Amino acid sequence: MRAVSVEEAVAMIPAGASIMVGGFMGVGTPERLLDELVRQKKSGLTLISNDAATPGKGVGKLFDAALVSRLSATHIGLNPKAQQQMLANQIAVDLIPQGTFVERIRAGGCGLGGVLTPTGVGTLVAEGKQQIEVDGKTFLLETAMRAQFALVHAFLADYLGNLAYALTSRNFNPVMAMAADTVIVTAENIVPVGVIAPDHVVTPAPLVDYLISNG
Amino acid sequence: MRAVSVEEAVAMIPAGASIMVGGFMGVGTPERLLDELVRQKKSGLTLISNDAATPGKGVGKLFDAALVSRLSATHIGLNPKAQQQMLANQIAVDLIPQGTFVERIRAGGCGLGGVLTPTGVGTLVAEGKQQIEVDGKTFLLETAMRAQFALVHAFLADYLGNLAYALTSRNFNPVMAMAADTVIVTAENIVPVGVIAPDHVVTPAPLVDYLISNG
Amino acid sequence: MDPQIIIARRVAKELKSGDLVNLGIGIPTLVANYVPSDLKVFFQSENGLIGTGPIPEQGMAHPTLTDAGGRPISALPGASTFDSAMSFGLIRGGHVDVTVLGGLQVDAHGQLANWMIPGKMVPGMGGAMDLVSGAKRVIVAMQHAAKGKSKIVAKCNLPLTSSRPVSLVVTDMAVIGFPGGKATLQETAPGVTVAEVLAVTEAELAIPDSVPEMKL
Amino acid sequence: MDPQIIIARRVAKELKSGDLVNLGIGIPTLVANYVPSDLKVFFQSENGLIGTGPIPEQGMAHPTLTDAGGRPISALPGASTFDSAMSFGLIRGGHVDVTVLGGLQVDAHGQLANWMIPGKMVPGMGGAMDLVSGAKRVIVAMQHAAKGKSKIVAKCNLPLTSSRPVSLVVTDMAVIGFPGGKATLQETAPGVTVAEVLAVTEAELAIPDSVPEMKL
Repeated sequence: MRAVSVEEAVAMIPAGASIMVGGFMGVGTPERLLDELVRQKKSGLTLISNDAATPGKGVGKLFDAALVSRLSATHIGLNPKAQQQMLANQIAVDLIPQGTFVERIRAGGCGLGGVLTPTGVGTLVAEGKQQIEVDGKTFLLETAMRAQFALVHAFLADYLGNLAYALTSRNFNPVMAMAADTVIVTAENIVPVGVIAPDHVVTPAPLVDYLISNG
Repeated sequence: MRAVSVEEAVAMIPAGASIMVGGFMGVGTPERLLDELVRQKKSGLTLISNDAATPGKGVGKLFDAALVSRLSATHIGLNPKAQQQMLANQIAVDLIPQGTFVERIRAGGCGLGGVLTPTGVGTLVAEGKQQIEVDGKTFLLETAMRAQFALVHAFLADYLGNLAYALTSRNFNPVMAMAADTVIVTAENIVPVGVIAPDHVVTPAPLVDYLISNG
Repeated sequence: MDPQIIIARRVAKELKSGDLVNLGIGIPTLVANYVPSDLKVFFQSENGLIGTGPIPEQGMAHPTLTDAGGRPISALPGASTFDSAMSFGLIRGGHVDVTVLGGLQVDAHGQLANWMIPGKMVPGMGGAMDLVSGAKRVIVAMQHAAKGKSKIVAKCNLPLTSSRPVSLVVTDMAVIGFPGGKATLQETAPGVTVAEVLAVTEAELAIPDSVPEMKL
Repeated sequence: MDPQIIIARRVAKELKSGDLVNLGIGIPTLVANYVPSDLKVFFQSENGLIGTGPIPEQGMAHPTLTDAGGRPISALPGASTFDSAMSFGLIRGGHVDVTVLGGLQVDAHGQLANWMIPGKMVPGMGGAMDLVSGAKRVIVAMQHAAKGKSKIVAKCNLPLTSSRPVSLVVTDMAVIGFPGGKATLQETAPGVTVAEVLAVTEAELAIPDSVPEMKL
């Protein structure tokens, strides 16, 4: 793990990169990284994020600045800008059931090729997907999903990069922290090693590549 | 969740039942439940457990008492009794790679039909299994595994049944606590609600059916 | 009584002590208000919490404690938090005893459409498909008709949420179950007759000999 | 120097600061003793710990802090614990930078057999198959020959651990890599000649123009 400034971190992300961003309706999102993506005008992004948040908040900022070309998400109904950009074909949107979304990312992070889920069988979601029967029950084969970068927000990060999360801001962050080539983290609090007890670490230090240092 | 005595809990388990037992080489195993299984002579068990521990310890006690008919495990090399019973065909043993073992249980607990893993491709483990290609890479389809009962050991249990685990005794316990029809828990410490902070609960209370009360 | 309150109060009767319950947005959210205080129900918010409590008092909201709509909530003693993989492991794995969801259409076989109106409303399914596929019991809480048109249809023409049928539909006019896979009128709302229900129901309904009135 | 110590010291040279490392039982366990103290390496124990430390002092062992063999260990500051699903997510997901494992046979293409001798030793593969399939680099640490018989064979006749070839084999006589999928002698142990290695190696070895001596 290396501590870097937010400018340095975002400079590593090329335009057109694929990024996973933690958070659920803007809660638990690394806002400083999103602000800097906007400032550095990183356009053409492939965004993997649960939702599109709302304008001005979380990943919503990326739609405000029209930086997203492709989006994989579970629900974008609360961001009218993202909806407009989708309906105007400015962004290609892949809508995925939330449980499938997180399992695909987990599979990507855990070296699995995919999972069999009952979710989506007999619906539009099943179109074009392999169906597999196990013990007489039908499942969809949903394949692993990864990104070049994961942007993760934690409550606590220690000097080594161990992470802990607060309340409902955990959501997709720990799963995404396993599923990208490069993991960049912002934390509410950077604390000495040992402040997070071993049993309370959620993301072990070796998973973190860069921690955004305090200003 | 209901608090019961260890005698009552084990009385619910019929001979011939399938049981998952947490623990790794006897660390994090619900010893009191195993002692009582032996005392009540519950024979013909289908045991799903990472290993066979050692004679006199953890699930090793079940082999001492010859109560196991079928075993799914990843490694039994440190229990000579289990090895002898396997070689004498007294127990049918299915040896499973450890990562596959835990994913199959997780799938069973999380409503997935199975997972695709690269582990075991091109080895004896692949025999009789469906192979699936994703993006040119070959995976084994490993199906979900469940049991009638999960016997789980925690460090802390609160009055509602929320559980937390200590150090390396966590291992398979939280995963098994999701993958059985009935989940029975022993805890080192039973504590009031609120002693385990929400962010430190590993197994949420609704997963626990029975907690063994203090004597 | 307000139609939404009829629905919420009737759905609340379906919950039992110890149940893990997931409430969707809209009418389902109201159900929590009508659960008797002696009933120990665990409410899950799929963004990662069991033990959701009421909206916090003024000045007490925390930015990282919200429901799935991003609104501030509180947490009850004994609450637990977890990541989204665990949250949907609970949902898809059958650990959620009851989910209560809104609906656009439910058909004669109990199939539900509630996530999309092609060309008009394409917000994404969020957690709905997993909830309907995985929860032990799925209860749809919705108005019986919208703009005079029955939402209990012969066959859904909107995209399905799941091929798995729901367990129960509770509307402002009726309770409809699906014994043997066939929509069956089980109760009527106070002051509503069986004939009135049939008049605004597109789906064919089986009518038992006795159709009691909802107890609220 | 003891053959096991030659192997452990040479393997230790392969580790870099920041690496997440998983050591198997036997010779691999010794590697931790030869990691320079300024190198910040994270050791994983697959039973659910990153940050394993040395055996605790007399009277300090805790019954719930053990390695994968069930032996008491300690944990270093900054350690973390997790369940087995996470532990093998780390392993299979390529988050373990280096795994060091013992071997029964490695063949000319780098394929490893280390978990079973049919009819004789059937203990189970434990985590070995996942480690060989998933770790970024797989290093086999073993004696070059057992009872005069080469363990570097033309083709494994024992059941394979994985179809994926290993990255490196370190023995008491040599370091063997697999550039282009072909077993290649990369270093010899102190005082051992190329001819001596070839004499006890069943597999055909490519011999580069220069084969340096191991630096220990």
